[in-house]
Amino acid sequence: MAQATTAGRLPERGIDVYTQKVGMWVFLCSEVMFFAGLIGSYVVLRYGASDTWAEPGAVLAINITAFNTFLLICSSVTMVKAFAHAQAGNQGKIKLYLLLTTLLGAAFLGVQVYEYTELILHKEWQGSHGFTPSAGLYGATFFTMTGFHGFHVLLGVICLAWASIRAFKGHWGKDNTRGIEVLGLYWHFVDLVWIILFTIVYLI
Amino acid sequence: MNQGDSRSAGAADHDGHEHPKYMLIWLYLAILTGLEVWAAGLPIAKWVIVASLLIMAGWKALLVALYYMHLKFEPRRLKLVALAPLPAVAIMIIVILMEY
Amino acid sequence: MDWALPENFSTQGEVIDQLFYIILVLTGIGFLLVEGGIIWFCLKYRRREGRSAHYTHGSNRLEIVWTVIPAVIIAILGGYSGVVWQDLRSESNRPQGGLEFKVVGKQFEWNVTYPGTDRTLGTEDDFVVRNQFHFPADEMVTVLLESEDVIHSFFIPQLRVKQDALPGKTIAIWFDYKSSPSVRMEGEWEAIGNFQIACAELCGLGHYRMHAPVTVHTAAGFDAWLASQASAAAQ
Amino acid sequence: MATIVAEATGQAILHETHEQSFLRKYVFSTDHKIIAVQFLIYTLFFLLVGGLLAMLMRYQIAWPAEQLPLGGILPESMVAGGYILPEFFNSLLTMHGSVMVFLAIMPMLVGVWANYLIPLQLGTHDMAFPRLNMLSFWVMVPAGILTLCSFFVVGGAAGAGWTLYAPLSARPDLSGVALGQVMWLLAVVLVGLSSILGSVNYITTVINLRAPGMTWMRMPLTVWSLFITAILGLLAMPVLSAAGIMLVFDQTLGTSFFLPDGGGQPLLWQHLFWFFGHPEVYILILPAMGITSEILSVGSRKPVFGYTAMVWALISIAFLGFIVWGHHMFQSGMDPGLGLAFTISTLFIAVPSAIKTFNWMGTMWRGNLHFHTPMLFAIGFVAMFVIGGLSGIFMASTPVDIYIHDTYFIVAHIHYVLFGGSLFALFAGIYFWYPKMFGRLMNERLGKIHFWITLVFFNLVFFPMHGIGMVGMMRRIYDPTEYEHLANIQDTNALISVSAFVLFASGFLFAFNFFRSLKHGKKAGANPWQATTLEWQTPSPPKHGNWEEIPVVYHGPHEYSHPSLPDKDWLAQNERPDIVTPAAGSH
Ligand code: HEA
Ligand code: HEA
Ligand code: CUA
Ligand SMILES: [Cu+2]
Repeated sequence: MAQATTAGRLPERGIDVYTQKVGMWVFLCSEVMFFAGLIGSYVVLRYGASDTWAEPGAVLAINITAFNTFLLICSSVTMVKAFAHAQAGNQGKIKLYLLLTTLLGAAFLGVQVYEYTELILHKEWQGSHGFTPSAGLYGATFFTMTGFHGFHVLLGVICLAWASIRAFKGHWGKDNTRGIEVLGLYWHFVDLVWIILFTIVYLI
Repeated sequence: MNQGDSRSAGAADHDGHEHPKYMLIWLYLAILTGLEVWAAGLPIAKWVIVASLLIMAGWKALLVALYYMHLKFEPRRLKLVALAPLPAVAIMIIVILMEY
Repeated sequence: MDWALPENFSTQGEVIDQLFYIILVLTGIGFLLVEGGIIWFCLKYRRREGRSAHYTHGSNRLEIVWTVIPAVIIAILGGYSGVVWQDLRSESNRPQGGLEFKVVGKQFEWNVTYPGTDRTLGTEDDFVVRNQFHFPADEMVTVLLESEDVIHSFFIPQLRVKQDALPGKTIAIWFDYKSSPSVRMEGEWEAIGNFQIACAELCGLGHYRMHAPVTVHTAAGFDAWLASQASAAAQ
Repeated sequence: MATIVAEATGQAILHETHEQSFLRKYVFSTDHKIIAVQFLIYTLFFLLVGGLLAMLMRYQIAWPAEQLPLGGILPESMVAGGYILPEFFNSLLTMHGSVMVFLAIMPMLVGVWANYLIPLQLGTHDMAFPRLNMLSFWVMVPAGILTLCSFFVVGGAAGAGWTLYAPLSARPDLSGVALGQVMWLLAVVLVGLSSILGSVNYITTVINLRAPGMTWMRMPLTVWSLFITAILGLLAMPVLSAAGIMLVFDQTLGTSFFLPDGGGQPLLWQHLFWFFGHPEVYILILPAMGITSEILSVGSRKPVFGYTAMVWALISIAFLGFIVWGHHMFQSGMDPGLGLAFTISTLFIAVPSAIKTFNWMGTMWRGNLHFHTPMLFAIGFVAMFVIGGLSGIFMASTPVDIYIHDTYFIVAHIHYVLFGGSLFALFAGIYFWYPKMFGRLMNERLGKIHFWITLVFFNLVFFPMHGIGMVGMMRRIYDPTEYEHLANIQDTNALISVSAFVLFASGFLFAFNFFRSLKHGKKAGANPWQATTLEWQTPSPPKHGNWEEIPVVYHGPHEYSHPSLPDKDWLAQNERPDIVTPAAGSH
């Protein structure tokens, strides 16, 4: 343990990843725990009271959400495309893909709002009219989980809109890709969460 | 801000690797989603459906993380950061499930 | 000013107290070692002009010593605690066919369902007494704990019993009261012990006064009490 | 190229300083040092609030039949006819616990010291994300306001204990508290947000912004402990947020996550709360441990004994911290098999804790102990933390916990680790780094008086609680005289309360010293304690940007009394060790 005597080594080099990216990953770790809390509760509550859950498809519309899932997947690919073109410096393509991503995200939210209104206003559920957050554990968990995911999408769309505006001002380019990459990480994470939510909330 | 920040701006993340085939992954994800929807309605034992759905969902999640989030191409220490919460998640869910 | 565990009357209390004192001795040694060491070092190594500190970064041998010794103590203590715990609480050790009571906590009282003269719960002659718990000595009794509203905790200090009562769940605990040869019997029903059930879990503004008297009878006295109450309830 | 960029940003930060308005400089500042001071003032205020609540509570417990002096100034909903109402008492104990944990100790450990020390001790200009850092303070402000206001809404402040067990916490009809509970939860979600934003910053800074030569194993132990703490916060706080939000929905939207009537599960709340809660208590102790290690080393003029072991002990405490939460639920109706597993994992935390304890003693062993105030508090930390830790062993043993769960034995444990532990270390830290923060030393004589009063009266308050816990006095009771088995300990309760008042009063001595020394303290100079870590190698208080030039680190953090050093007994981390001959370093 002769720490005192080892003369200055080479500076240790962090982890060779720029700071904003590290920060985003660290932040995503906490997001993982947040959704794990929600999903864990969902699993336990459902396990403990499975009779209060409807068959998949009986209440929640699978087809619409499958389409919505598809929208989100598409937005993920447009997002990486935007990043790839930023690296290559294709100004036109950056604008195109960022805008597309924003629109796809917004479309996802639109479909979700439509889904919610349909459920709350028109769905028959356990004898009462309307499937709401207070409609038993099924409703409660459904709205909490998808709602918080939707909130994350909303934040993402706002940031994407801002990134798109910047794109039109020519902000991004070959030597300015970090913002897009970091935003992309967040966006893909939101997609990833949806992939899991879609499966356990709608399909199982 | 300083050393830590600036040093790696160049090399590692730009030309360290070929771009993964983003469109191919996209196709993959779309097909898996279709498969999931199809499998959910199959007239087979529920647990088989649940297991296969979970596998497919995990697979999709992995594809997104590895390729779209570039985790596959990141240095090992960043991978560690990304994996850090998973043990905690696993412990939490296993224990609260053990009650029932 | 009387800081001690209250006199214990149950079998499970004996092992609990024993374990308590074992830990007291172990931690007591640790306590003396550390506090003594600190005081000693403070006196011995206080600053003096001209003396300089001994330069060292530590010693791997010592690290191993003070990792392994506590680890061994802890492992033994953990193992023994586990064995005792299994004995006390594992479902497989629950007494079969003994006397059972249902105790339901509710803001802010304890309602006890007695098994009636047939000594089985869930039959016609069960009856409920509000805020009074009677049971016979020298017999393992089982309490099925429930709650109507929030979480309460069933606590009888002298019997070393404590268990939360959860709404929506029935939890079984079992314990006994061991009479000593020199008991004094009191009253018609041969009461030999008087305690209180305390509520040990915050349950609202009346939490502090959610207690109920506990009366332990001789076996015969309890039977007589049960019979009289059952007939009173039947009317 | 790398260094050029670095220097450029550094210069940029340095230059910013000149033309800044007061508002930008002191209120909406992004300078980590200013943010730390903001946190310090905020948390000292809430320490006072939490202490005040405790005093009211102590009065009620000791003299339940007496009228509260000056009780008339409080509204009828709290004190009626001079008597504290039971519902107000429940609010008092709940808010005492919550304010102390969430608004005083946690932000004081993390908000103040992580902010202040990480960039300084690692040798960088500022945090990785200064604006995020500012946000993490300003998010705390509404949390504090919500907490204070909740006392005055209909139904009063939250009253279900700081652990908020459902269903009591979820149903206003059963607890009598409606809005107060929701406000509490929102405040906690905000605290969680603040702590997550903070953690992201601290972790990223430690990972990526260390000065050249500052390898992992050359980081001061304070930074290590704050780094590990940030990881705990990052992974535990979001779970509380998620659970808290579900509880808010139960209260306001009519859901039933934790209500058995609608199929929900009360135990789920406990699992989620304690999954957060246990890592939380280690969030409250690890930085205290780091601070102690550092100050003991400075005060003993010796390197930290077993640095590597200390680091690994921190890591293993943190790791084990995630798998022991069930020890709070032994009597909750949880599966007994789980109880067994949790006993074992809990007890094993004693091992890394033992390593730390004995290494602290090793640090003092054959040292040259300077008993300045920070050192006294650091020694006090070790002495008091051990008592709290050892009482933890009783509770970790499931059978014993049957008896002592929810008694004052637990209250004694809580305060030995939180006050004797965290708060002692915080006092040590404040006395120690005050000169760096404000350029002047706090008064030594007053500091020493403060230490001795605190030590003596702290023990008079909390040691007897073990005793009354053994007698069987339950926690959270408004009137112990209700119970036959507690008849004999009312005099002890009175002793505790009187001592508590003195303890509280000693806080004002500290406050006086603190504020007086801002103006009248002795000028400190850059390095009043002759310490080795980087923060002491820059002027006190450091300028915006901390360094004209980023320091280069040549060796480990705590190099004191090296035999070959010519005329001083310490070697700063950025001093070239040329003078030190190789090999002499090992023992
Ligand atoms: C800073 C905060 C802090 C810290 C560090 C700890 C540390 C520990 N705690 Fe504590 N705990 C709390 C804060 C803390 N706790 C709080 C706030 C509560 C109450 C919550 C509530 O209900 O409101 C609580 C409650 C609590 C309970 C639940 C009790 C109950 O409600 O029934 C338990 C049970 O196991 C427990 C155990 C432990 C253990 C084993 C440790 C260990 O980490 C201690 C390890 C340290 C040592 C053991 C001392 C040093 C070692 C030696 C000198 C070596 C020699 C020793 C041996 C060989 C044994 N704690
Ligand atoms: C870090 C945490 C912390 C601290 C420091 C304290 C400090 C004190 N606590 Fe508390 N306590 C808890 C955390 C803490 N407590 C928790 C978590 C609970 C459980 C709650 C629950 O059950 O839900 C609890 C519960 C609790 C109870 C049990 C209540 C019950 O179950 O009925 C009691 C009873 O006596 C008590 C008493 C005290 C006393 C007398 C102090 C005294 O030490 C207070 C002394 C006063 C000060 C330390 C303030 C001095 C400072 C100043 C004057 C500031 C100076 C100001 C400036 C510079 C601006 N506390
Ligand atoms: Cu019932 Cu406390
Ligand atoms: Cu704990």
